[in-house]
Amino acid sequence: MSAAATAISLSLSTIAKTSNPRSPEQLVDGLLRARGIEASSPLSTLAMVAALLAIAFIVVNCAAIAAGIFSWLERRIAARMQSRVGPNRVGPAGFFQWIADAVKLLLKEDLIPEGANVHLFRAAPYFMMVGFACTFVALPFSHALIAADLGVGVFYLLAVTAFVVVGVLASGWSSNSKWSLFGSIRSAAQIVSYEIPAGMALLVPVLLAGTLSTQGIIRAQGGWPWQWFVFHDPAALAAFFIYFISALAEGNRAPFDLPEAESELVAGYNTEYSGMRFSYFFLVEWGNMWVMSALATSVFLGGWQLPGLDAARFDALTGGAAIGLEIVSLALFALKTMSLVFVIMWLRWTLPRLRVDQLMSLCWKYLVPVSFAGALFVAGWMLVVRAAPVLDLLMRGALTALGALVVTLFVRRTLSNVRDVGDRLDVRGNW
Amino acid sequence: MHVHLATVLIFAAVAGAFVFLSLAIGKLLRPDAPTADKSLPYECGERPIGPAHINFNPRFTLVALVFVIFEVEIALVYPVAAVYRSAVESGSGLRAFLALFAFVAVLAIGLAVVWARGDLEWVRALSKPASQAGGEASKQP
Amino acid sequence: MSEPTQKSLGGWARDVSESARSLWEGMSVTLSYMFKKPITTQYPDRMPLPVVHTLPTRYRGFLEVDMDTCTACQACERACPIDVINIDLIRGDGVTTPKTAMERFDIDIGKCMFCGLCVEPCPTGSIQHTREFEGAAMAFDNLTLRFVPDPAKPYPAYKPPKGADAYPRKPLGEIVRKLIREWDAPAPAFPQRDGQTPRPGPAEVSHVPR
Amino acid sequence: MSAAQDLGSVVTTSTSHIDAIINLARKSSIFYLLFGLACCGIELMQTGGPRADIDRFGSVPRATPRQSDLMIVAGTLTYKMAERCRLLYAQMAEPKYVISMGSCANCGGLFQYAYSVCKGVDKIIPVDIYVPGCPPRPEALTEGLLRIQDKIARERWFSGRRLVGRASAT
Repeated sequence: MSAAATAISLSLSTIAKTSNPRSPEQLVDGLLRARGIEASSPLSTLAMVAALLAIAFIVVNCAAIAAGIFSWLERRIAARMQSRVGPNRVGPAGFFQWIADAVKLLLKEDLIPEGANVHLFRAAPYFMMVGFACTFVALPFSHALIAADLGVGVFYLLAVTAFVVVGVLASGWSSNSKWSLFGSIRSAAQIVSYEIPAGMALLVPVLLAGTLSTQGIIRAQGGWPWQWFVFHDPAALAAFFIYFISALAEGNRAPFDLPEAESELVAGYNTEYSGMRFSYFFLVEWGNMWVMSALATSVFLGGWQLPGLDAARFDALTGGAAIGLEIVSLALFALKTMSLVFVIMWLRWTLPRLRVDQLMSLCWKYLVPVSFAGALFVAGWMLVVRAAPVLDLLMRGALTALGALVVTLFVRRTLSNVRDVGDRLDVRGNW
Repeated sequence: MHVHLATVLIFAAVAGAFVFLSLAIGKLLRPDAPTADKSLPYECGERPIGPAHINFNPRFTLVALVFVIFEVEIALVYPVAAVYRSAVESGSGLRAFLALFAFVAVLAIGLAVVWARGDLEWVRALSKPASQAGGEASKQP
Repeated sequence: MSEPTQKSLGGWARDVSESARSLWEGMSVTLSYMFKKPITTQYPDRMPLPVVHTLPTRYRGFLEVDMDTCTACQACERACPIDVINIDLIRGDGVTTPKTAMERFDIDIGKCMFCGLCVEPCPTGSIQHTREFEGAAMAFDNLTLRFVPDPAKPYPAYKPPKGADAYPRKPLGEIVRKLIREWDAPAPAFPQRDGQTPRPGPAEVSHVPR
Repeated sequence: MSAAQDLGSVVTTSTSHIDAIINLARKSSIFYLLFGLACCGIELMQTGGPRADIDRFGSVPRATPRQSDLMIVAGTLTYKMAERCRLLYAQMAEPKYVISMGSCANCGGLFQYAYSVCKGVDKIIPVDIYVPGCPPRPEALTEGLLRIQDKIARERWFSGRRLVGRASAT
């Protein structure tokens, strides 16, 4: 008991002392060094693996829980947008709906259709979950909270999110059902096509930051909106929208939910899945909302950067101030990400589904050329800015003002939409 | 760096264990009553006719091919992009810009060729020349 | 993105601006609904008024017979196009037993189509549509309303007084509600599962093989 | 009272508690299969719509029988459709429930004398709840769903309802 207490107090004091353990390996290194253990000893390796296992366990479970909560949130938001109430019987405001769904699905019979490729059929959820969980390795949560600050961060994320398509293809192909086959090939073509605009759009922050690491890209930005990459220049703004649209398509979210289009393809690639195995597909779909929003927040919206606090000064902080600001940065990051998640849900319940040919022409004829031009524009703009730095400030200021103007006009339009039908704002009624 | 690789592997392993464990718990609890009708593939209440692995629109394959070419190119652009900023700051920005321009130009020319050939038209009769693309072909995937 | 085959650069730009404009309008509309009060009536428990009180005045719910004013004329049985109503009469001597009595008065609301044709010919207004609509039952047989609970105790026919134009009637819905409450008694488990046992009572139609 | 009896009663009460919790979860998450056949299908849509909003009870429509718990047979079941109905019911994953909605589904209703109409869904598949009406109001269908919830809440997962055998694999 006392040993545990000393270990905890030791680790806390180490965190406070080492001031900037920016990754778990630094933390473990610091802890071991505090106890006088060499970094190269086998004990150190063991401790590292144990620490990583614990982190992975926490992160994967949190991701699953977050996906569950998103499912409840989406149902509530969808209901409000359709003038309904939504699930409100299980727990306060129906909050435990996702637990009820999980328990129900756990107790549901598991079916494998006749003629299915059994091994592939069983492997597909594993592919989905592994591809989903691996994205959290390089996704930052706050100033110090990141599983591993990979040097190839953005590139790694692009690669590993495409892993999900393997699961989708495997599930559709192995199901021995025509609906599933259609869903999976649609999904494959769609995810594969939108990789290209997504990749080119993510090139823009890489160009601007000069690094591939997600933390490095966040550090190259600042806390105020005009320091974010999204308001750097018009091409970066376009790149943000292109990335967001492509991420929607890659995550099979509406209006790009052709692979699981309920009105035409039954349930798409997961038609034959039931019970728990089916739940992983939906868990990954909802969890991916966080992944795509967190990545967009990191590379375009300034990540965890606190307004008025330089990243270098953040590093130098120690003690309670460091921990307190860490929590604030975590909250800020979560807030930005959640607002993007909300936009994703909001889009889903606004837009109708695209047709396959529209989907493809949107990708190849609109997003891809713009993203090519945008990458070149940003590269050229960086040269111009180096020649005349004052242009940089002017452009950032102008774009931020434009953004604020658009938001204001939108809010006014929405309020007038409420008033025009003789209604009034009422968020609290009829829960 | 090896620590980073280990992190990825451990995350993958934990995700796999998560799926395996929850399926194993479910296996202890869930009912299992398979019947002949139950294991038929679902086709909206009809008994399935023919194999499920039917021919589908070859455009999906074409899209995949185009994707492979473009994606390899983009993968090659990334290293250039990562050092672009330091090149700009060290004063050799124009050379780096030309290098980047060359990469993107190759991509853009490729896109222009594919576009002009009509391979980006989803609705197109495959047997017809590209100049008559569009129109009456099936819109089904 | 309405027509993906725009050829000119102007058409391309028009597509983009149209998309932006429709997104602007559409998203503003959905967001405005998000901050308005939902129109849902939270049916069983969280309603300002029971549903029965919010129904239209001439709502046609389950049929109800007030046996105290039923003349046993069988007009409703004849009017029913799909044989939902079944009445069995017995004749007595008029001294020790009533001259006309009803051994059975069954209405199969599991089959009824709520057309109201039976209400119109009723001379005393004994058969009426109530405003009750909640009658889910675990067995089909429970959906038969038996207005003569016990065939061993036949119900004497009502003799309307001469020249009367109004007849006493129990409050509408009371009888049906009592009968429905009796449905909650546990039902036999899936009595028709094998398709062999014939349904007793009014659903039995002689010329249709069931 | 012997120790074994004590243990037995403890086990019984704890399993019934677990049953209660499990059933609470199960009854709050009934996904229903869309099987609208006729005019009742319109009321079925209404029930999912904003005014009646069956989603309040955690019920959402699923298009595939593999993922649904409840089949709402809404409308006139013809003999031709009855085969499909039976196959769809067979393809639903256990545990599964059926609501027969409206007069036609209950017994053939006003089309009972038609040569092509099946005289009740219960001739084909076991029905849990019969909802009268022609068609029933959305509220009446909601009441049917509540009756299904009651039924689920009374089930014994560990002793009664638990079906034969074990699942084949993880």
